[in-house]
Amino acid sequence: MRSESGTLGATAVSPAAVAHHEHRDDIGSKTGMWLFLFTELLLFGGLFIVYAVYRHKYGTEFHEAAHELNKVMGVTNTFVLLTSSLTMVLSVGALQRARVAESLRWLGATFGLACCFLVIKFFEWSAKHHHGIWPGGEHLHAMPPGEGMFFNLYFMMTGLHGIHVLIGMGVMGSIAARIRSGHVSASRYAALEFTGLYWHLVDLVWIFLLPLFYLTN
Amino acid sequence: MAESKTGPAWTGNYLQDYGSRRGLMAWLTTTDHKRIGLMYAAAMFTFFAVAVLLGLLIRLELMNPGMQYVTPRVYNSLFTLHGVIMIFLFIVPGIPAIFGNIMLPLQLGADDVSFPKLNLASWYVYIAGAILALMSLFVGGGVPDTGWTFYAPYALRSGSNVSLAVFAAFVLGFSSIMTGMNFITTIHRLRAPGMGFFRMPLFCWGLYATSWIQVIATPVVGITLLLVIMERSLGIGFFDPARGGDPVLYQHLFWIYSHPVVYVMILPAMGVISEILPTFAGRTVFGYKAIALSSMAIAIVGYMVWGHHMFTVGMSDTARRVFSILTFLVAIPTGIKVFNWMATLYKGSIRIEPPLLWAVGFIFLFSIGGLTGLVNGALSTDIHVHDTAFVVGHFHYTMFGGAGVGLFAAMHYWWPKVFGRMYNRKRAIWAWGLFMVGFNLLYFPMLVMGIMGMPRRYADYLPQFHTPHLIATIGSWVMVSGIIVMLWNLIRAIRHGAPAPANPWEGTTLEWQTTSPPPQLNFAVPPSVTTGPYDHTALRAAAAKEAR
Amino acid sequence: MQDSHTTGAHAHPAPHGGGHGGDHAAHAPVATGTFVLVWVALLVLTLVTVAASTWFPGKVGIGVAMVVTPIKAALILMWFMHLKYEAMVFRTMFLSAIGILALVMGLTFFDYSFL
Amino acid sequence: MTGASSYSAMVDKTFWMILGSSVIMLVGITATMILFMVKYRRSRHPVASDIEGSATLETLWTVLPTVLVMVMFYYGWAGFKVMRETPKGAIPITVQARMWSWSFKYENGKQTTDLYVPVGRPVAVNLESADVIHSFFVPAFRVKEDCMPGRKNHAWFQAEREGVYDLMCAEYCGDKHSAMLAKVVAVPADTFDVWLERGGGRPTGEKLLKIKGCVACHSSDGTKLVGPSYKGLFGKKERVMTNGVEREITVDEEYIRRSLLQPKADVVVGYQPQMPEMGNQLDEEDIQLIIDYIKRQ
Repeated sequence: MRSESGTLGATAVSPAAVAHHEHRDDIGSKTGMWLFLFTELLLFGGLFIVYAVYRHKYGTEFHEAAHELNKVMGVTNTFVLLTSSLTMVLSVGALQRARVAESLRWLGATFGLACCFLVIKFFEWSAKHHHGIWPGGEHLHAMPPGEGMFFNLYFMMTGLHGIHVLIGMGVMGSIAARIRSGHVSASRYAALEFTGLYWHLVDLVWIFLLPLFYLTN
Repeated sequence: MAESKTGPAWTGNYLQDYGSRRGLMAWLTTTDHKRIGLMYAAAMFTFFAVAVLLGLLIRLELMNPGMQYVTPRVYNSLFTLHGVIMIFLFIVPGIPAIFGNIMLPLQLGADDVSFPKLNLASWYVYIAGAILALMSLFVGGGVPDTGWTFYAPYALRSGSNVSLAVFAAFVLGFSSIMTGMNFITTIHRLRAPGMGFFRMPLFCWGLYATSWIQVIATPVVGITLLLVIMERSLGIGFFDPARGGDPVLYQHLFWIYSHPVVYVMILPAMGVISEILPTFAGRTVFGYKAIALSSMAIAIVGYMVWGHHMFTVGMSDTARRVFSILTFLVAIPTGIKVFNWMATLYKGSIRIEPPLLWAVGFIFLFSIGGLTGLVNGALSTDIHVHDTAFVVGHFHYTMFGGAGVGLFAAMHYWWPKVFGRMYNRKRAIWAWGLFMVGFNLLYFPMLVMGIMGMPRRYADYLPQFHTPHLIATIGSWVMVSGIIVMLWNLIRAIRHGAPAPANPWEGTTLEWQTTSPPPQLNFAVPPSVTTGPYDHTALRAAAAKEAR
Repeated sequence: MQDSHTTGAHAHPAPHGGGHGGDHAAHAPVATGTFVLVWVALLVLTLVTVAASTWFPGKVGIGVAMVVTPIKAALILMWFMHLKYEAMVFRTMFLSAIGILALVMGLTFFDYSFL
Repeated sequence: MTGASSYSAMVDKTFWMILGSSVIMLVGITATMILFMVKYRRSRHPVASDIEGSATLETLWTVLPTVLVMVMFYYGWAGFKVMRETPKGAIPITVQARMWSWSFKYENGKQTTDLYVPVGRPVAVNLESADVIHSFFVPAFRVKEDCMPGRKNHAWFQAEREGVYDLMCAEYCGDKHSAMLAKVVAVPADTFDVWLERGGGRPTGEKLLKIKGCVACHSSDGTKLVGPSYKGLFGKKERVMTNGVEREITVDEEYIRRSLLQPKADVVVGYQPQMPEMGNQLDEEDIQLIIDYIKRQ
């Protein structure tokens, strides 16, 4: 609860005056950003509920099906994403300290790691696709219901996650341009900070996907 | 947003154009929360009119047994459309999108919401969703016929255009989320100096609780609807028993959102009632904290009761018991509100004006809705009335008698503020009377025939249900004539009404401290707050001074 | 509510949406070393999970994953996402959102566990 | 509407208890509001008194409703408990629901389209669905439970009085949802035993089509319903869609069998792929009987 009352009540602000006084509310923006992150969490949350229910129903089939996934690729990708989270916070830290070039370098590294993640994901998916395992595919369709469910969940959840990685990369690109042009800087770095928050969320989701799919045997 | 409000020392009100753009363009590009609210109103009442018409057609077909005017397939599409439009396009955005947008910043003493551009974007997303919903009527396999609930596996098998309708609902969800995010941030950040959380008007509390539900619950239905689309296009089988999926899981996911969302519809309406009663009783509200916190309690407990929609689907008996007891818990904070409202009238100095009549009408109709809900909460009785006309009656008593009437009450309360004009009082009271009579004629027979065993979503029925159906159909005509008189009276007032003073009802919240209609930046002098929201002392002193 | 950061001074006029950084939200940058330490912890914890699932497949492996994964999530949330340095209100909001999700998932299992 | 099952009185008691307290509350709330609005209207009571609240009252109207709703919960639960505990020795009947008809299968293989039950003996219904969700609803017995594909739902009841009662589908299931009706015929127990013995054995092809609800969508007189008519069907050339490709086939035994088991394989042009797969409802002998019947049309 707030007890002190502000001083603005005493000073009349005319519309014209407001127009010239640009006002920022960074805590407000951050509140909005976190609320957005909650919606993302709950979006994946729905899929986690589906996963939990079918894991409960088809425990053995899930274990069987998980053998088909490439654990090495899954773990490698985890390392890639965790490292990209590190480079992301370092980029924010560098910009806070007004080291623009360094910040851009770390951001570039994050972007590169995201690419790396997607490339590995691509090989993984195409290997599955090669064996006829993809949503609507012949082989997947012929599997026992529980195993089919596992792979459909795998594609839905990693697919939705992959889309988030792509979006994150797009945002990083535009932020890099805005850092270069000086619109995002040491005195106004919130945009980069929020990109970071989003990116860590993508990482956070993946941290849960790893044991749910790759380490389920 | 500040740029669009330039203009050297502008003194007009927000309804007049300002800046470089004029006319329609000025509206379509505005970030003014009041204009956005009115844009929502225009779009939503268009859809409301369509859905009312569909409802009239449903009632007409059901007036007599046998099929008279439409085929069963068309009938099924009629109730699906009626539900989809009323729920997703009218009553979910409902009060928050119109009066939340217009009144929240005014009541907080702010000059706009936290994210004005996002606010405009959410209107466009709403329109995009609406266009998609309309497209689903004309392209592809025909008008959806699944009911607004899109239950699997019927929704997976139906040859009609389910995917597009589902996608429309998905898109509309984003609009809802954006509005919710905006309101939460606004409430946290933009309250006037001196306005702590517990000095906030109760309408803002209602919106705060609502916004949290929108933000937390909507994504769940978003992903569920996406899965339905994936299921229809790729056959992923999550809800298809033929592929090992579980149709009950769809219902769980659907109601995890769709039960809390009935509180999205009702909480802002309860907020409106909590504004109107103290104003027309001329006294402070009874039990401010109880009303405010019961909104939060309803929002939280509301998350835990979705299973009562599923008492006959074959859930485990344990789950049925758990959800039954939780359902009864949600009745308690609702009761607290009603009792506090009644106590607010006690020893007041009451003026009977149209907004108060609508508020009292709300309490009456919503009480019937809430009390019939107890029958649905108790296990053995719900088994009998589940999926019958009783549920339809109960639902309309809560949602239309509650959320809808709450919206009408808000319109009569804030119309003078929004448009700066008074409507005809006598005509407004007539419209209210017609509506109340018609409403009960329409929906009470549904309760009766539901108990008799009339299932819902029936295009045709057995002869024993004829009398209640006939009464309900006649009631629908009376009720709609009430709505028409009401809307005509209000719309006429925009041009022909007498100019409204800044505070026609002697209200105490901040929106009454600015002019009617308000200027673009809401307040010539930004207000600060030193008392609770319903403190009538200053108004009484002023009146006494005038009397002397 | 415990929204101590909301002060009257912010209440007027409206701020802009989106990303401007600035003095209001600023806190001293966290030392790079801290982040590197968190990162190392995350890698190690991942290896622990993988090792557990490889050498002790079944209950132990899953149990380890169920304990370690939330810890990793907490590390990311508290340090990388700065929740540790933010106002109480952010942590409260986050816990509420996660709490609701957990609650909903738990209630769903009143059906599936007792079928 | 009077109940006719062993537990209907119990359900009704709960119902009247809830309804009674609801009416008392509604009348109380409404009367109080009207009283206040008359008594404290401005002309009679010009100066309002600000009463901020009362901890006593808040507690009172929190605790009392809590007690009241918990009593309601208890009664609802108690009645429900009875409804869920099938008595030993109940007569098992399998209810098969499909778009848009009912059939009932007794232990001895007898199948009917109306549900015959003995008065005074418990009946356990196993609820099955061939396609989408349906709901088994007999208002007079206060019983309702969904026929949920993929779940084995069950319910039980015991008819207390002789009579013919309505059975309806309560879960929306498509075009003819409101026509998915049947009767429950409650007869004296000894009559039921005689009736059950008499009708054992395999139904004819024509009867099968009726029992399995085929006639809801396929006529025998050439009328075009949801699906093609049986009249003159055998040996006819039809254009069908196979995997999205249109081709012409001749209706022979093989085609009829495929239509029953994999109805979506070849869908006759001009019709929707709505037919359920009948494999779990018909055995090979049933299929042969149906083919023979169609040949004769």
